[in-house]
Amino acid sequence: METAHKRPNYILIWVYLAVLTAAELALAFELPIPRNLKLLLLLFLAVWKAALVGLFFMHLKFEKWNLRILALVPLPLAVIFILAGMSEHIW
Amino acid sequence: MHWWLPPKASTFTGPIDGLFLAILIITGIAFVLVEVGLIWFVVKYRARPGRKAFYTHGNTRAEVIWTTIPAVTMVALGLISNHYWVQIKGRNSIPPNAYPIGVHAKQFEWQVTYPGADGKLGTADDFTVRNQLHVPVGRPILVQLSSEDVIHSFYVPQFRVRQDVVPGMDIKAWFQATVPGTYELGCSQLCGLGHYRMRAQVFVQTQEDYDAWMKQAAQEASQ
Amino acid sequence: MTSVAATAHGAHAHHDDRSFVRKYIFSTDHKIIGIQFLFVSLFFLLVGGLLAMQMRWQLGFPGKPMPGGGILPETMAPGGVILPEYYIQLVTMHGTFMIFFAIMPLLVGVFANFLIPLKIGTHDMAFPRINMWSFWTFFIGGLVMLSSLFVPDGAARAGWTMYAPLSARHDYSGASIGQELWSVSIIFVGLSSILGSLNYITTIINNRAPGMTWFRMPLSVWSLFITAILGLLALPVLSGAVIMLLFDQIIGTHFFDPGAGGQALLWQHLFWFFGHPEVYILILPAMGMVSDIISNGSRKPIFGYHSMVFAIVAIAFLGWIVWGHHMFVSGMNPTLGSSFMVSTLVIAVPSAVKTFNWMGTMWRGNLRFHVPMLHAVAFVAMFVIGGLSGIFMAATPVDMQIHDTYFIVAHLHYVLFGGSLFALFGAITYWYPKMFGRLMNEGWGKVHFWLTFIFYNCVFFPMHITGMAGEMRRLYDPNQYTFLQPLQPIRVFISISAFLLFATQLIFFVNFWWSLWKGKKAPQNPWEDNGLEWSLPSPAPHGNWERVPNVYRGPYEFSSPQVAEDYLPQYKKLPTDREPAAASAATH
Amino acid sequence: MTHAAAAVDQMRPPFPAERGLDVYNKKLGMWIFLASEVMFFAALIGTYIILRFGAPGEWARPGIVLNIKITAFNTFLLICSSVSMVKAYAAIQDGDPKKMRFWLLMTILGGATFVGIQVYEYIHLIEHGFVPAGVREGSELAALVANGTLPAATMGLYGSTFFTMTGFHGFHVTCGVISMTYLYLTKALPGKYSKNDYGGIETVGLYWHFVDLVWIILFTIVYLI
Repeated sequence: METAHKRPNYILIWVYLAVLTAAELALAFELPIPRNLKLLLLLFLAVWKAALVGLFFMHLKFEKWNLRILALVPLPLAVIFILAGMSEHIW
Repeated sequence: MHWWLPPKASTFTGPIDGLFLAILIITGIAFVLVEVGLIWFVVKYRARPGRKAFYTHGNTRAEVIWTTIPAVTMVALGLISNHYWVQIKGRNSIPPNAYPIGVHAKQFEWQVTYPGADGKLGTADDFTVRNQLHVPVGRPILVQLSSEDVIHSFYVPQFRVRQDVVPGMDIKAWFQATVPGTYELGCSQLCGLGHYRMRAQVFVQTQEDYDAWMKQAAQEASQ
Repeated sequence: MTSVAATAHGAHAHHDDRSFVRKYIFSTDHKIIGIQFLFVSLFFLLVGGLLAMQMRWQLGFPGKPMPGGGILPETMAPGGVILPEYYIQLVTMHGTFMIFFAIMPLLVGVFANFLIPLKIGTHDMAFPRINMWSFWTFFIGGLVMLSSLFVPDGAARAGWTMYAPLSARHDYSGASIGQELWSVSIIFVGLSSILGSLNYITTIINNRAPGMTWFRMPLSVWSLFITAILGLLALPVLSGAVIMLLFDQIIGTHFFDPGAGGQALLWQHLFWFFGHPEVYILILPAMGMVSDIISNGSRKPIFGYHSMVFAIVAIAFLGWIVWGHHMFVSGMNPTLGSSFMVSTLVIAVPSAVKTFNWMGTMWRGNLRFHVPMLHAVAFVAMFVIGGLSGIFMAATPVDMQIHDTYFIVAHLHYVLFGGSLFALFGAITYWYPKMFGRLMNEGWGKVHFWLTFIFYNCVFFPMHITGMAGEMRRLYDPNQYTFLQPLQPIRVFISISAFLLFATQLIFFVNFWWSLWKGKKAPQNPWEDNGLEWSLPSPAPHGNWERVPNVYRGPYEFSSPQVAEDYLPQYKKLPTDREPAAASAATH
Repeated sequence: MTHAAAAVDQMRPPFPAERGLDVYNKKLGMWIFLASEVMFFAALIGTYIILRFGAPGEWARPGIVLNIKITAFNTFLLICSSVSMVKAYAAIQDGDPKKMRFWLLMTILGGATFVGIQVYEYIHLIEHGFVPAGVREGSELAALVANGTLPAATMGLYGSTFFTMTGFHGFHVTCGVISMTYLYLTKALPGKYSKNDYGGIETVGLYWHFVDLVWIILFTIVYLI
């Protein structure tokens, strides 16, 4: 087993991504659920898909921690900015 | 010519000038400490032939001390400032009995809308005057700011009040004048080539004078 | 894959057979690129200064014809009398040139390029060709910005901060092509900075000499590294924002147009989200180079090296969460204002740590007052004033009074001129011999320093006073306001001092050019410093070292008891030193 | 040897890394560049979120203006091209340049088709009256705005953010296609990549996956929400 799984099964991840995309479409247009819940689920699915691409296609899962940090540094900054900008409208 | 903040003419001057003075004292101490220290070192430790400098890489205790003192001072300053900030600009800072005046800014003039006899904005007896802000003394004034075009800024130095006027936003500011007299309202945000002349007169009047003026001005406006 | 290092190794051999164009114009040598940045940005510094002089003329002598102003066209200054619309162009372009085309490229473009490979011990940048593009995109951006001064309806005129919607709509500002050229130019500058930062970060992470561990790097390299990270992450935000502004200007989008649901405050959030890290881009490299120079001038190790490094990192991190302090009175959510105030005040702590550490370095030293050292000490003295005056603005209630007045003008010039520019004069003098092989004239350097120091304080200190009195920024004629009329004598005093300050800078420029050809030939290590760059001949050759030196110790071993002389270079092997582990030891 | 450790060894290039992070310069440089790209898209996407959050009124419901079906196909196409890219990378790691060329060509085709479809979509939208400034007067969509199917107040913002975000994404895809084509012609065809030298493929691959990743986010927040 150790040598057989040297690299992730890319085709499997491709199927995974395709299924998630289909799920997103179904969620967005077919499921009659409250709008806010729908929004949350869609964002969750998008992040999930993005994480799959980052972890397996861009090999972040197999990189050292310091390269992972480099890749993740901008994300909190972006989140801070968006939250501050949104807070303008809820006070 | 004066060398200090402008004369005091609103209730904000107390806390703001006090805070200014407090910061001036704190920073003054730091300033003297550093500059005198620098000059002293420059004189005392200037190079002399045959001498070698003291070989050290630092001193942890000294560093902890001069990290802690500014940290504590700054946090304290932040808490005190925030106390006043909440009173001046906080979400619930506007006194409920404040007298409303509408100020509409456009390139390059201030259009001041007065509530008329009923004391409410948005009613039929409102009237608008260009570049003249009359306010009764000793009464909280609610200024409802709006802009026609670009960002302007409502600034009366003697009141220590400043608020940007942003198009697309309804911004409220308040102040309470304490000294009757004539002041100037200026635009302090670059708003185009006429920015420098976008000014209005501010008249702080006793309630009787204000009422008399308003009666007359309302009449003039309706003609 | 051939590594860059290996190529440089082979290529530089003994004589340099590159053509003139490859050597000096489309050069990929980090030192030449640094020098290209130096010449171009010194030129823009002069342009920015000239614009400032015109503003000072108008403020000191409003309505009087400016000497030599007759050459300006009717649309700017008919008969030499400056028009209001030209005045706000001056304000805008002075800020833009000084920040984007003078201070930032002088600190980062010049010194990151020149110093990083020399100080960490490598042959060149990781990506020399990208480095060349970084210069040329900057140059194109500069040309575009310069050309905008000459278009028919004039240059951009919404302040260097370009607050929308004034900047977004031509009918508000009165300029169309000028505003658009500004946006285009800034996009180029952003691209240039991103390409540069990418290079600096990769080079510092990957290409250090054997033995050059993270905590043996000079503080100048540390600060340039952190600055590069700030630039890498901040400039794309500016580029994005300016692209949207440009779209608002030319294809009618509505990002910042409140009439169609856009948000004017959004521009300010975007701009200052970039702009505050930018402020630290403009001061951190200066702090780093000053640390190097002060340690050298004091002949003492830097006091608290590690806390200096952590202070740089802390400032950079905090720099991302304080941008709202530019917007306290902008109508921003006041609760957000409270949190921005606290984070802003906290920044005072690492700044104080750095100041005290510089003083600690001078304490019990053996101070040599060469020209760079004079500038470095002046940097500390002036940076303190600029830093302390920042506390006034950080306290939100006080900011109500002094926001957008001359107090802030004084503050930012104390940091940018008293801080960055003094450090730059020092740094240029300090590394001039390694760039050109000659020393700048010491006597004229001292004259320039003292006159600058005096006139500079005469110009900017009184601005605190007029600012406290309520004099707003960017006023074409403050005498419009009766309460500002009594301040006219101060304005005249500032203006005259400013003219003298500008004249004094000509001493520097003349000294710079004169020394290029006539300066004293520089020895290899004129300042008796420890850095790796001083192991090279002056000027440093193409490709730097035949073989990169090994590093045995930290960069500030002055007055070490181990040796007789009062400095101990990083590359000097003492009998007690062990060889650093080979090549990729750093991570294993 | 654990599973993860084996995978790490697999990922490490056999050609020499520079000192420091143990990642060769090109790859490290690409990651650093991607960090700045994240901030660029954060500015654009952040603007969209903030504007939409504070918009004066409802946003147009998904599916009225934009053609979801064709875009869903496009999304799938981009995911496929990401897989083909990683297949090319795996092939050259195994020392199979022929297979690598095939997968790289597939990736280029996928990317080019994506851009083509996007251009088609843009033309289609503009014909129907959806432009960066909002809704063109007298167009098909203007009628929908008039009868209340589309909210008048926010169409300007919708146009601005949609065209800017997808436009810059498309620009990035185009750059990716151009650089992959360049590498294909100058490096892959002449056989310059081998088991011992595949830095270019890995680096351009990182960029390509990043562009895919951005699209995954954009597709959700622009087309589905």
